[in-house]
Amino acid sequence: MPDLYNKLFEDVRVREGLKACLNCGTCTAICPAAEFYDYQPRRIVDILQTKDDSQIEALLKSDTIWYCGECMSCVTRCPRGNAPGKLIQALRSLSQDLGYFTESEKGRQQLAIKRTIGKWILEYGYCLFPSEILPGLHPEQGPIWEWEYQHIEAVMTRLGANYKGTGPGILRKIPDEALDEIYKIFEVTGGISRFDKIEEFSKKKAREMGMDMESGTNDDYVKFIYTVNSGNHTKKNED
Amino acid sequence: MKIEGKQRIWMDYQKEIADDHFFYVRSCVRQNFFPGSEKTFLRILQSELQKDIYENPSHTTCSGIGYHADIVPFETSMTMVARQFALMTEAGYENFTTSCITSFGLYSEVLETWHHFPETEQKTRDFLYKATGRTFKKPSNVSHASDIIFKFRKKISEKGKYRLINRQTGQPLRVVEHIGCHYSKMFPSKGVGGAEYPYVLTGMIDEWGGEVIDYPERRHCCGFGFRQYFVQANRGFSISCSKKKFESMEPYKPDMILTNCPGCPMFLDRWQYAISEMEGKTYGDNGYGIPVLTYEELAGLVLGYDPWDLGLQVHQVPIEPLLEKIGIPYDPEMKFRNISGQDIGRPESPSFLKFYPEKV
Amino acid sequence: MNFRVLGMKSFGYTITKDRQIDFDQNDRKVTGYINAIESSIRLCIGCGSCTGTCSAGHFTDFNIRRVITLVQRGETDQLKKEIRKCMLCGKCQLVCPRGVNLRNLILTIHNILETYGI
Amino acid sequence: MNKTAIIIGGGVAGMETAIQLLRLGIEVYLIEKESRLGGHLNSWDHLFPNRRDSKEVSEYLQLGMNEGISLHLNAEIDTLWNDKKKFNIKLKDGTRLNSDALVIATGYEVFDARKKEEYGYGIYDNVITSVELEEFLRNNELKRLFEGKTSKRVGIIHCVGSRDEKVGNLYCSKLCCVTGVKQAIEIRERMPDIEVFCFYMDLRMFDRYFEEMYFEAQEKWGVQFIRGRLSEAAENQDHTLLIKLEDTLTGLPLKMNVGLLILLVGFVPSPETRRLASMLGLKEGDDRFLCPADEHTLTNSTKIPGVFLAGTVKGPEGIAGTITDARAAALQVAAYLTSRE
Repeated sequence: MPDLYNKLFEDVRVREGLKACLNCGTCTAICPAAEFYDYQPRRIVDILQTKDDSQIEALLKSDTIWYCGECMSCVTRCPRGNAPGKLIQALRSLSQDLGYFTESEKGRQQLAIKRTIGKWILEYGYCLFPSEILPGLHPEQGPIWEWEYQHIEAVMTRLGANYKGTGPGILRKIPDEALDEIYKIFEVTGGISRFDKIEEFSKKKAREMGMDMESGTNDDYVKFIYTVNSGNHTKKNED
Repeated sequence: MKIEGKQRIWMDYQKEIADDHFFYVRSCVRQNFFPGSEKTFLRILQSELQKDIYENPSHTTCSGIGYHADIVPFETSMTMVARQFALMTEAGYENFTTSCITSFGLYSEVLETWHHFPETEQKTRDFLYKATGRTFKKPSNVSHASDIIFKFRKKISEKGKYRLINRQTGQPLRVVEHIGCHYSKMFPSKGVGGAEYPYVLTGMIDEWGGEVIDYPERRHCCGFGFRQYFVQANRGFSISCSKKKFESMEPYKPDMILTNCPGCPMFLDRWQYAISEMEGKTYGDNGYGIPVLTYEELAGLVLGYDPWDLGLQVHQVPIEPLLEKIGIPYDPEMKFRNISGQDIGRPESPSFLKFYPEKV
Repeated sequence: MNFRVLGMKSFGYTITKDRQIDFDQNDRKVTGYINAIESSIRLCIGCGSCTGTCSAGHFTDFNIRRVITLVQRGETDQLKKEIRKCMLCGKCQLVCPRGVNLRNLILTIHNILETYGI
Repeated sequence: MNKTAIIIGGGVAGMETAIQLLRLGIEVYLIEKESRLGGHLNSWDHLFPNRRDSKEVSEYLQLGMNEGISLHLNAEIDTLWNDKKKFNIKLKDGTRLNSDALVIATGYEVFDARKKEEYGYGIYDNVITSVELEEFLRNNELKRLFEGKTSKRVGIIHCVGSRDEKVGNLYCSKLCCVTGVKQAIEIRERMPDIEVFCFYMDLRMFDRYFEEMYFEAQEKWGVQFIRGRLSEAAENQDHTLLIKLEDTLTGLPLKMNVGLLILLVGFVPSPETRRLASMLGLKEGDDRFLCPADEHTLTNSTKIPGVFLAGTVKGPEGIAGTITDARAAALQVAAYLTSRE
């Protein structure tokens, strides 16, 4: 087993966000994830401060680390200067680097995010682009979005966008040289290698689960991880 | 409630906001869902306030959504941020301003990290140089666009045509203010008014004649949660959070919700629709929902801009009842037209949430 | 007016109620009855000696210390699930530093839940 | 020639030091900034753990205040200097005093609860401090606090301004726990229909009979103890408060409406203590309280010969501990003066 605690401690967010926890619970008290999932940010800090690698490994392979919404409300309140939300980020990074994320239902979802947000960042230079927000995958966007989507160019132009245009402005086409630069940034800083790892470990998992995994968002595995919720995430309300 | 207590806290969190010469970076979410808001922001700064604000066409996302959905490593995001700073430096600017709250939080986090761990700044500089050949200076001032509107709220009020007053009753409009989590929860001193009682939106509402509602779930996140919304299987979390807020604010009978984050207004708007479809429940007056506005849209209304130039037509919760209350004229026929005034069809009505005002 | 109507749309996920202990909504009648019958429950200081020695706790996730808290908060649904796991060996009672009559407490909880059909 | 000592601060520590020094034949000047002696003792109604009337302790101290003590009330120190032979003090009213020894007994003040912004003290109507509650108890006006209230529930919040890096106080104020338990009992005793909850992280019942009080609060008075630190309070429409914390013994977040929130405010060094320390060059600890020459053996002297510390200038302490400490200070002052003969 890799030296997990020390690996985590290499992450600047752990050095910044892990002090001595006194288990007071101010973080769990106002954590939105704790309200709806079987989750307590307090436990995360408590487990990390044990430095016990077997507990940390279990955490990295669990759904637990994927419930947080990173609102960072916990950071405001901690009387000891801990930052559970930052620790979650470090745990998620490590879980992906080691391939542990595919061991949990919520962790496996990283592939779906990589294939949408990740792809769009490199393709459009922004995390989202309207033509990609399919009303079918986002029914809650309502009839208004359906209408916008159908008339995307007309609506965006009416609202003052420079839709796919050159020069500055809303939803402009990002110049190719700029896209090249951000690709290079992703390459030298480990962004691309993170993406590759997500793909590689997911592929292994899909095979293990007997599912087909292509490269888009339409194959069985991606559809499965994108839509299926086992419902085992809120202990209090089960059965 | 003793307002003096809050005023004392506001005095403790006075934030430095630059006065002019801004380097502006756009928001992924705001461009998609509230493009009119970004347009309005620039219009107010340039035409009303005669400020110099510059946008470089080569700037990109800061990667914040990817960072907080954890597919983008911190090193990558720091270098993406550094690239934006490089574009600012090359253009001769020092005051950095962002349209997005997640970005604002990320820029603040990166600068704090560099301050406390200088080796990370050096590493980022090396990465950026290797990838792009660029170098940069750190900004002397970082503000969110809502900070700037806050700073000039009095000027906007002076030039304004409308006030947040119900013209029928003469009473101030009751406004819920919702602050994006990453505005000041991580670094209270970086937000106007701090983290517990942020003043950035309250200051605008006060100045423009409205009354702020302090309701129990005021500080609760809208529920976006990055991965919690982007993956359909997790969206139950996201909608449940927003519902909690609606239930908490409902007894106070708000006339509108004002937001400073790009994501929150989209969710608070769309989840009202989704809740109505899933449970038949609507909030607000007569089944029309509670209108949700961005601060740019509200500033635009105060200044008397045409509601359809502001982009109020792309809200799922209809905005007309609010316009009626304030007494702002609008042309219902023009709501869904294209730029040349031609008909391009209309959105369907939701099942429960009223969408088209009855008299139309 | 809002009606709950059949044929509501499904978006592929559900709205859930939070899992906070909602002290004002919880029915604490049961809390009152149990406290009246086995009043030593009030003396618990949450030290966990009971859980440390618990026979059932060594084989399941049963936590008898937590049971006491669930009674006091009126979390009856969880309480019902939890106490089934107790084997009534009584070791907990031997170690309690405050003399809480734990064995009788468990029996009382069973009785009350049964009596009131919970 | 008579030896003299100036005692700065006329609270419990200063008064008791004065009484004892007088007994030891030393001429005493006692300087108090307020118009009356007694300091914080005047704010308390009944004292833990036996809940005797605080006036009895005041009377004991007052009895010792005989003519031998030269008393300066409403006296603020303007300048203070040491000319190698004497400590010299000029008061703001122009009075000049000098002495062979100096005792700093300027004590503490309670934490300013407004600094815990998320608790809404000074903003929400029904958030008060433990000190304010004492005033209601002393005037027998507890009922007034609940007039017209929709909720008959009280939340007592431990560790407000203590054990909290956010407000810069890492230390435990050690007496808030027992104060909270005492006040919980007093509320239940006088108004049995009020439900009382204490929200704590650790109950530090360190002294004699304290644990017994905790036991009594649970057994006899049905006070409920929930382990978790208050995260935030928000005001409801009816002016009750919605509080949120984690019930850490179940691991679940908990919300509750209360009609009244009582904040157990901790100790911070008084501004006067800090001002004198900087005038004299006395050492402050990380907690900003003053440091004695040695924490175990030289508990009342300082690095400056002739300057002594008594009571809560050195950190949180109760009445009994303060009186004991003041006696120890008096002995050390006397020993010092004798050794200089």
